[in-house]
Amino acid sequence: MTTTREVRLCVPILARVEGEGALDLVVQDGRIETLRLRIFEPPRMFEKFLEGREYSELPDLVARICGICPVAYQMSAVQAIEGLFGIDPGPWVRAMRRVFYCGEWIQSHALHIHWLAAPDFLGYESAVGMAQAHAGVLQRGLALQGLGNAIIKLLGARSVHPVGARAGGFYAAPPAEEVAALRARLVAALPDAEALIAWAASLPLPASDQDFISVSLRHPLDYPMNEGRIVASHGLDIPVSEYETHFAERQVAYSTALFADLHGRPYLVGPLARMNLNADRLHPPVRAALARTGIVFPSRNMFHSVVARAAEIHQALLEAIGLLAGYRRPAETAAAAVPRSGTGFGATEAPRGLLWHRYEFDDEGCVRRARIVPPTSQNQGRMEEDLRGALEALGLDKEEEALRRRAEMVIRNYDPCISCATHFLRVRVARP
Amino acid sequence: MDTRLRVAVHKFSSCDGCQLAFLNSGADLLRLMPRVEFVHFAEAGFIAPDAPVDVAFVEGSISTPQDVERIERVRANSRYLVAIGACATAGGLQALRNDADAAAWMAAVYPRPAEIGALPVSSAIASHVPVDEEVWGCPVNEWQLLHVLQARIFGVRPAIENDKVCLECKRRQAVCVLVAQGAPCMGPVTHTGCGALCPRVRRACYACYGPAENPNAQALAARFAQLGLAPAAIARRFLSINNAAPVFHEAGIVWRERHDDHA
Amino acid sequence: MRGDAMTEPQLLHEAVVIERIQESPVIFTLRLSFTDPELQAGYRFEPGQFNMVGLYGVGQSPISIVSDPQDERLLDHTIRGLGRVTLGLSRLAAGDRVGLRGPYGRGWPLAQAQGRDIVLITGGLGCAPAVSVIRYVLRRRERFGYLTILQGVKHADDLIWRRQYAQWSAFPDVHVGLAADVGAPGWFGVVGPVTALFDQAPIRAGSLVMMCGPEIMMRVVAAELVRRGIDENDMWLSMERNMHCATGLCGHCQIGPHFVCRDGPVFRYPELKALLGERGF
Amino acid sequence: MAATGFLLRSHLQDLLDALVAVGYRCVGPQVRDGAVCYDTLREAADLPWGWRDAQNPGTYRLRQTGGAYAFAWANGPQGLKPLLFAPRELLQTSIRAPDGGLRFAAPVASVGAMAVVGVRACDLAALRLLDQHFIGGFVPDPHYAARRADLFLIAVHCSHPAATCFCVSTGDGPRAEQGFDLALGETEAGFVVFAGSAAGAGLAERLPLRPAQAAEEAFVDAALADAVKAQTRSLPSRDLRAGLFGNLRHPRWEAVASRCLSCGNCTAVCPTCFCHGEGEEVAADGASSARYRQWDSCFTQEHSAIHGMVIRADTRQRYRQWLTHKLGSWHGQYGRSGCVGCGRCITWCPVGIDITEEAAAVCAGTP
Ligand SMILES: Cc1cc2nc3c(=O)[nH]c(=O)nc-3n(C[C@H](O)[C@H](O)[C@H](O)COP(=O)(O)OP(=O)(O)OC[C@H]3O[C@@H](n4cnc5c(N)ncnc54)[C@H](O)[C@@H]3O)c2cc1C
Ligand code: SF4
Ligand code: SF4
Ligand code: SF4
Repeated sequence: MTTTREVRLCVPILARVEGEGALDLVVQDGRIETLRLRIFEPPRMFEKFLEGREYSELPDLVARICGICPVAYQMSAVQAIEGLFGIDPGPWVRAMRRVFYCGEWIQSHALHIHWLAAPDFLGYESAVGMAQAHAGVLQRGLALQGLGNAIIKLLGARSVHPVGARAGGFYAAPPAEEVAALRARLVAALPDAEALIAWAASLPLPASDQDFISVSLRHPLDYPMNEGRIVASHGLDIPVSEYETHFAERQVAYSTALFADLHGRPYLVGPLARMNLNADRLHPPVRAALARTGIVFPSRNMFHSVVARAAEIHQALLEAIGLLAGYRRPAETAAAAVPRSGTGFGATEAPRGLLWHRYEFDDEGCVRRARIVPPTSQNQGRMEEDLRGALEALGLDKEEEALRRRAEMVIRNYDPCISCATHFLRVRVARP
Repeated sequence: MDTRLRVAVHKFSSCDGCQLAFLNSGADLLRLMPRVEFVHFAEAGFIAPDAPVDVAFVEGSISTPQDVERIERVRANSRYLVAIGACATAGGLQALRNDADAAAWMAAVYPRPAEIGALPVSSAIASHVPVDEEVWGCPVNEWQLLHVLQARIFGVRPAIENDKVCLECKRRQAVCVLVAQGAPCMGPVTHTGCGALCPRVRRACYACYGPAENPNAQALAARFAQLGLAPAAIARRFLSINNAAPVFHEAGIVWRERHDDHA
Repeated sequence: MRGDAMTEPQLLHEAVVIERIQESPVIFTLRLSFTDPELQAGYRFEPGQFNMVGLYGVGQSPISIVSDPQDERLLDHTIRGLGRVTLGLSRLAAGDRVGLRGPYGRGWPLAQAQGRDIVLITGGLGCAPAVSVIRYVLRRRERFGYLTILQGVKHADDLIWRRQYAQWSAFPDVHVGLAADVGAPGWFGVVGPVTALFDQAPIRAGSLVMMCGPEIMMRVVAAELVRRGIDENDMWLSMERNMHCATGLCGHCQIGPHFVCRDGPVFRYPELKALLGERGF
Repeated sequence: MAATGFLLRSHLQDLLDALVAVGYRCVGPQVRDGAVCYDTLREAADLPWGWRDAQNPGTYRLRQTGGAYAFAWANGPQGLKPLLFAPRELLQTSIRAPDGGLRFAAPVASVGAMAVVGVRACDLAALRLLDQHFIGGFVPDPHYAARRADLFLIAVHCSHPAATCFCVSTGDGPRAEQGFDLALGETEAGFVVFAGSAAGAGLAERLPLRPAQAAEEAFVDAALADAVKAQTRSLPSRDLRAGLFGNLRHPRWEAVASRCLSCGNCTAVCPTCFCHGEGEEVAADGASSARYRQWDSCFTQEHSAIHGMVIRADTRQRYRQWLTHKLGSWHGQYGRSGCVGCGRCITWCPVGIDITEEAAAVCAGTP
């Protein structure tokens, strides 16, 4: 007797760059027959309508690709512009950009850990449901999220689609009093960040041992964020401009998002990949806090992503505190830009991982062609691979509900530009 | 009896930045919870897309045949429908494709464009179903959304100011970037609500909050020309985040044609 | 109240809804009383003056006081539920609280009207400020001459308070005339503008005229009355303008040099003649 | 007015210190974001030394000349208005008890004594008008009154009017004639000091003044005479009621409306415009609500909206309201025109509409 058990996990609203998604899972004879992470949000075709726009508009336009990590889009774009135009924005701008980016990491990671991931591990449907039993944890998370937003606002005026950044630097510099006041709040939040690492490590994270390739930026001195070379755990080490020679995107029939491969293989980007490749660049207090958890990076447990996120919040706080020490308002907040034709490349570490941009400009500084490879697209293949392994490890004979829960948890663990949407997974079982 | 306001948050084609305002309002959101019940809000973990609600917030533009059906269901299930953000009120930045050859664009992005189902235009919610309130902005902010929620809790329409950015710019004592720098600021035709963020960081407003009431787009465009902006650059000022808002669209097309005439 | 108003001119005081009366599908009356008995006892006003009624969390609206000044217990406000505040107010029930401040403005010239005929001309969806005059006069019948009440509406169906009009017309020395621009089956009044009622109405020289309604109507009526020998100085108009502070500060209610909240809402016709009907003022 | 003495440039800080010593917070002009703005002033060195402005309809530019003067510029974007009539102000809080009971409080922010340095004659005239509006009416405004009560004004005779200025024509400048505590006439070496009130004379006594020389006073007079001559703009008359209200259908209203953005910048920078709107903000838990007021303008829709209609729906009507009120109805309300000739509405109009030009066009031919 053959039983066809079709489990269809439907995700009608996956809020992310590439948009809505669903998971098709067909289990037959105890084997995964089909496993497809489908992304079907109508394409917004950003790459096309960037054509003809002037370089100065790019930071504002690309921000609109993603409301969760607009800073990352802005920073990759300005890097591409400045690289081509030969602009050196100088140390003040470099420092403030890192601060700006720290804000985004803190807000995005805090949001993911508390609103999206925690309910999974603690057995709730939503963070609001946790509000009573875990009031302290939630308050702490919201406070950190708020701090991240405050950092972005300091330099960008608002946290979603901030308006402060431009090619060459920033439109304005915040007053020293404001900076000092915010820095004091950051210092005061350090114990919370340390506690968060311990708390994340204490969550009942499922065991998992997988072999995967980690890809991230790497910088000679810093934990990677705004600049560096692209490296991979199996030995790749290339400048940003060579991304396309090693990584390829392909279209699959069931998704509007393109899948990216490294030398034909899926790979991981994001906090765990960064941590696996750059743990040696962490600030000592973060390393110490991690050491106390007993979790060692590089790690082969995908669920250690949540610990990596907590560690990156701590790292970003320390980083911002350091960079804002002795802050002085500069005479100039941006270097002048003189357009040049040619191709510019930019890659930064968005909260969810490597975000790669390439633009061709004409003499007037208008975009002729654009290509943007967001992190979620790069993680898609890895997610399918992980799902396959995770569900098999769980046991395909398990109840649909258990399969669904585990599948959601796995997908959400990648924070695929709002893994929240995977709360939406619905199981439809068809029996012939 | 549960007297809480039943609320849904729906997403269509968008960047997610508008609904994020709920999650970014942090402790204030929790303080509202005794009076508000999120029935459907995927990002926060509440799933019931077809449940009846008092207020539905709709983010994103309509851009597929499925969207058209889904927004009808949302409308049928909600007593008060609020379109939030530039995508939902004007079709969003992605409405730039409305004036372009969408098929050619698809072909340029996707190797096999036929497999991607999309309408040729990206359009506002109000062009498909009646909308009770539009909250403009790209993105809308926490304050705006909480205000709408509060008003609905009190059973009244929200009080949405519709002045221009300029007035708020002056209230905040920012120095006018148009007058003092000659920057092509869109503030004089743009809907208030952001807090005049751009002029306050010494840059020209780029109209992310859409057209204000009684805007004189042509007079402002003429002023930009005096400031030395080329027709194509003027056209781009209008054909940006809210390109499909009729006033902006019209002004943008006029200046784009002027550019084409020169070219 | 006055002394208080000098130091904290905009401070609301708590009042309680004693009774709520539905007058028509959209019109209702809130009978209010300050919860502070001293405040209630000391409160004085004149017909035609108004209060600012504050709905908690929503806002404030200027609303005329329609109760009788001698009634020391209750302050009646008859309200059309239209927008944010007034629709919100329409949901209140007995026992609910509101904020109240006032009275503000210049009321009807009832002192000057003593001993004279009064002609009351109203237009549109029921005119609350005029009701206060009717009640005032009917309770002090001996002090005033003939009372003529002329009401015009756009469409016959717009007429509310049919019963009240019938009751009022039953009083001695009262004339009620009703006109609708567009009639309807069963319409018992005149079809035409409110001026069509003038021939049947006892509008005698020396009458004091009080008007409330759309400005175009008031302008036409005033011109017609001048033709019929009424002195311009004997015509009084109640005006409506956007109003926020009611204390002459916010600037919204200006008509030329006049602040409606302070100099009005009741004006002598010559004060407004030049701008009445001039669109944009 | 006889000079009280002369303050050397190097002693200007003593003036600020003396003010602080008697309990004032000093506010003075400083260069910020490309304009001369009033801000808290701690050091005399932070004044706009050497800065000159160039103002024209719709443009304002500053340049550093390296010159020795601190006040050789005409007014920046704002006068005293925002310091007294705050752009946004909390008026009242309502607290709702669980049983539905309401309690109201109308706090008046305590602001402390403030001294403003560098005030021009036009702004002093504007202040007198604001005083009439906010404290001379039948219900004085406690917020304005609180700030006004402890205000110490140090005027500067205006020696460098902008091309947009026309205070001579309105009779309000350039010499500060009244309404100040101290007035300064700037020279190379320092300032001729005039006391305009007992408080001003009292403060002068705390300063290291020496007697002013006749040549110094003459220099100040000559600079003022030059300032008068430098003004090229003017209004047709100080009372334009007949000209404006007699021409309500003039085609010029339509013409100006085609250029006007209806953005309200003119009203926001005008030192005498007082319109404001009120709104309510409920706390997240719903237990309290704040009523605040903020600057509004006759150029907004809300300004004239009554339910179901907007009295001034189009720009022609809004611009006409502004001009007929400012230059016309003010006479009925406050006994004079509402314009003090500061020229701000001309400079800070994004499209450079010129009130003097519009008034002249509408009133042309009316005596
Ligand atoms: C002196 C005076 C006396 C009045 N007396 C009565 C009365 O007895 N009964 C009655 O039903 N109505 C009366 N009105 C009209 C009443 O004030 C408005 O209908 C009411 O303010 C509309 O407010 P809303 O919030 O419901 O409407 P919305 O349309 O939501 O208006 C929003 C805001 O605009 C302002 N506004 C709108 N319409 C008016 C208006 N007509 N007058 C002043 N401000 C307005 C108010 O600040 C209001 O809160 C009077 C108006 C005035 C000026
Ligand atoms: S900077 Fe822009 S928004 Fe501000 S007043 Fe000037 S034109 Fe208006
Ligand atoms: S673009 Fe305009 S509307 Fe948008 S944030 Fe900037 S100032 Fe505000
Ligand atoms: S109307 Fe213009 S010139 Fe006159 S006082 Fe106001 S801003 Fe100054």
